[in-house]
Amino acid sequence: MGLESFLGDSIITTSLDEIVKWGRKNSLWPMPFGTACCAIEYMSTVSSVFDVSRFGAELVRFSPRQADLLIVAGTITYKQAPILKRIYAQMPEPKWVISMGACASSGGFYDNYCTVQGIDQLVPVDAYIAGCPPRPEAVIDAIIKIQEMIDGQGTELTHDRSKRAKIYIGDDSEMMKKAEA
Amino acid sequence: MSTQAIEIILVVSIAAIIPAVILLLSGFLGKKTNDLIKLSSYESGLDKVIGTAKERFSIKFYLIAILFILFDVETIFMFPWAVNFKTLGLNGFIEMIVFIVILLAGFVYVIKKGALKWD
Amino acid sequence: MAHTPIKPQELEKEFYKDLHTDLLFLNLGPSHPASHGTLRTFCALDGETIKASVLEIGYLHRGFEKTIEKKTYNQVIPYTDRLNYVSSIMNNVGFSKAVEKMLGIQITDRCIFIRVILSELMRVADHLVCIGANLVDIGALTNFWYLYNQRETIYTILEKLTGARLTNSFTRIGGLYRDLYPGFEGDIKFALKEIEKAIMDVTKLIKKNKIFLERTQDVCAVSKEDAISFGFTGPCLRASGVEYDIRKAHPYYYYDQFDFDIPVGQVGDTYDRMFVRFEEMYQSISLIRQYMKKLPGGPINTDDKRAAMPDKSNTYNNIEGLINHFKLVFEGVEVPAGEIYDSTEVANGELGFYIVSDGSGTPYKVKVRPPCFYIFSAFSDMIEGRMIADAVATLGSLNIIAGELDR
Amino acid sequence: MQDIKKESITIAKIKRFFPESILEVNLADNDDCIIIKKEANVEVLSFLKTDADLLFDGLMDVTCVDYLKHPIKRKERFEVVYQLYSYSKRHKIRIKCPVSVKDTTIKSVSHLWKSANWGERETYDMYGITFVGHENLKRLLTHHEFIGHPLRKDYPTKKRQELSANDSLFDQMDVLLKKKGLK
Repeated sequence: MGLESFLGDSIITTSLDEIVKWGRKNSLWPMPFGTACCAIEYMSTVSSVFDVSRFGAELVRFSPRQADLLIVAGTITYKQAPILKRIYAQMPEPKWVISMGACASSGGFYDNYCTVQGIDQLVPVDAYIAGCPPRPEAVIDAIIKIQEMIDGQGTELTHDRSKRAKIYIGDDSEMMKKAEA
Repeated sequence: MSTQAIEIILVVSIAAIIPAVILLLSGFLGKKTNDLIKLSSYESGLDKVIGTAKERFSIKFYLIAILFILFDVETIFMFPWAVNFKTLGLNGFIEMIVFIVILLAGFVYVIKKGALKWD
Repeated sequence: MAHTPIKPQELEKEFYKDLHTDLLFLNLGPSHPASHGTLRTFCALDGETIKASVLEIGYLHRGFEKTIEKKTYNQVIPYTDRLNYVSSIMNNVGFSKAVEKMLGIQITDRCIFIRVILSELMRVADHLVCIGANLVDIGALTNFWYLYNQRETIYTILEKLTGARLTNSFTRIGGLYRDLYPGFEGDIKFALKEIEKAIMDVTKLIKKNKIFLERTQDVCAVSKEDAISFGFTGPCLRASGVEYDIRKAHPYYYYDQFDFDIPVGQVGDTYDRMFVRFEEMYQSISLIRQYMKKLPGGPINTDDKRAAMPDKSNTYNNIEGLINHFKLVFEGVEVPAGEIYDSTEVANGELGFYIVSDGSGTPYKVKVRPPCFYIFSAFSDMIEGRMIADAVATLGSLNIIAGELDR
Repeated sequence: MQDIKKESITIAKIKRFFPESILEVNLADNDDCIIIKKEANVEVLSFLKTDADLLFDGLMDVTCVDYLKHPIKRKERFEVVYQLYSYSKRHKIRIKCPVSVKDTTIKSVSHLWKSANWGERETYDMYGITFVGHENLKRLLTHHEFIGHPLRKDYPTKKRQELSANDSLFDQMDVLLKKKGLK
């Protein structure tokens, strides 16, 4: 460790991965895909009593272009499914998905003709939160889990993630043909 | 090269380098997935976008923009005057008042002409 | 042909005449901050003015009616929580009141008083979120924190009482889930004081704020006739000047014995809709205090065999209590075949339940008459010819809750 | 009993003006209901709306009931239900029109009340009752590629149907723009 001793103690050296992980972990910009009761509970998480800004996830972005954490809060019906898929596809890498509440995770107690039984049929999900609606502490716990995931994975992991996402979005070959036509 | 010139060059170069580094760095580190859906325009989650951004819209937007630039530049000219207000003394003050009155006349003309009337 | 000189004013008309502009089609779509998640307004814009708009709902249609066809009446109550999930106890009270009227059950006074206290508390909570979110849409973010924090004080009370913050299925057919906890009066007094302070702060902030007045006065006004023809009820109808409140028109649960008045607006614009809600919060707070003063003692569940569970001593000691308990749990409350339409005044308006029963323990059909379904159907007429910013401000003031809209 | 006497004005008036189209009347405490023939629904409802004593200016709800599995057998399978309320007279009435499964059509009343527009669209979406004369009878709650009518008793609860792409709504917008002369 010749370099650090030479530089004295006011300068620390670290690897690029660590800095990138530290940056991504502490500034997760959430996009709240709020449809139902969980969205109201998400509003409690964001507001000043439970204050998610202690974990850096407070700047709520409503456009997928500027978000890197998609929080699906509420029931996703079959009419909403293409929209959720498109919003997930339009988010830049690296991106994570939290499925908040029983309805998003498994369809909840709406087991009928129009409710998607769990959004993992549509988009790859990183963290599930149980509860109907889950308490704000549970939402913050999920965000912490995502932060631990970021710590665990290397930055190069995002490559295979995008391949995994392609299975869900479906190959866009027919889209390409339509575009050229 | 007087020390002042060096300082100015230093400030300008740092001000240029830092944003460039930040913007380009994220380009290298992040993994890009450029499939067709990703690059399609964001229309609140819907796929069919009707028309392009180059539709013809009313001229009053252009009028408001030009008027804003005009009076914005006027305020920019006031800054150097305000900085050395004391040294310029009274005649500096009178010249600036004349400058302002001329532009005020222009502003009254614009209001009378109704360029700011919106609907 | 004598060339008639064009006067300067006409010159402009000549100039603008052939300068046509194209329509820009924009989706204030389902995933949009101003559309509260699941409403879609497809508008044709000329510059910023909305020339025509088409609405699409159904993004949160979760099949409420189809799912509860196989649930017993008491199992339906958690589903009614998720209709208007911002004030869920009011839906429970509405549904159980309709079923009790069908069964002809008389519930105890204490149960009525607790139901009214909690309904009025939920009306205040609903208005807090509606006004807070509406002010966020207009841009006044600080008010959202002031108002939303008071909703947290209400959450703490509900948590202690019902165990859940938001979806507290508190009523049962013929009674309540449990009685009030001992320190309830103190908590309610403290909460009401806090809420009044917060409302005072927010009204002081916005009452004389030029931007707020400019953004909300005479914006998307709804005339009396239109409001009635579209089936408006609740604060949006009263803002248009029609004085109709079910608590006064058809009093239920002793509303006629307590004095409260109904705020009525004149113009029916966004400003009226918001201040009718502010005024209603004061009325509800005074109502809660009056009801708390006269809260009677006694049991909270009716002793009618058809709906209320026998108390534990009966269940274990004699066979009738056991059978009664067993039948109530298994087959549920048996409602004789017939139908009813019964409505209560919830935060958004008249929440009606049209229940058809077939004699078994499960309802044959429950049609919910959601107040914000008919209010939103008027939205495209309201925003025509106005700017997008007005449309966003108005959408907030209508308080459209998707769970109740799409059921 | 003052309450019953006031209600009977509505029923007495209908009995006097439309005796032949009334099938059944059942009175309940502040919840009266009249079953009329479906052919007469527009006349009776417009009479209820315009008559000076009745003034039912609010159509609160439009729905339909499917009596396929109901223990009490009925002549027709469906029954369209109109829940009316008068803001000025403060009384309410429910009008029901039986509709047979062979010919599930009924005349639309969306020209009388604006709230009927969405009420009828939802009833069409859920039960398949076509309202003749409705200017925009499209599905309202389910997505536009949905086949069948979910709230019918013979539709299985868990039969799910995917949606490939959202409705562009351009057909509705076209009609609207032509009506406004902007197209």
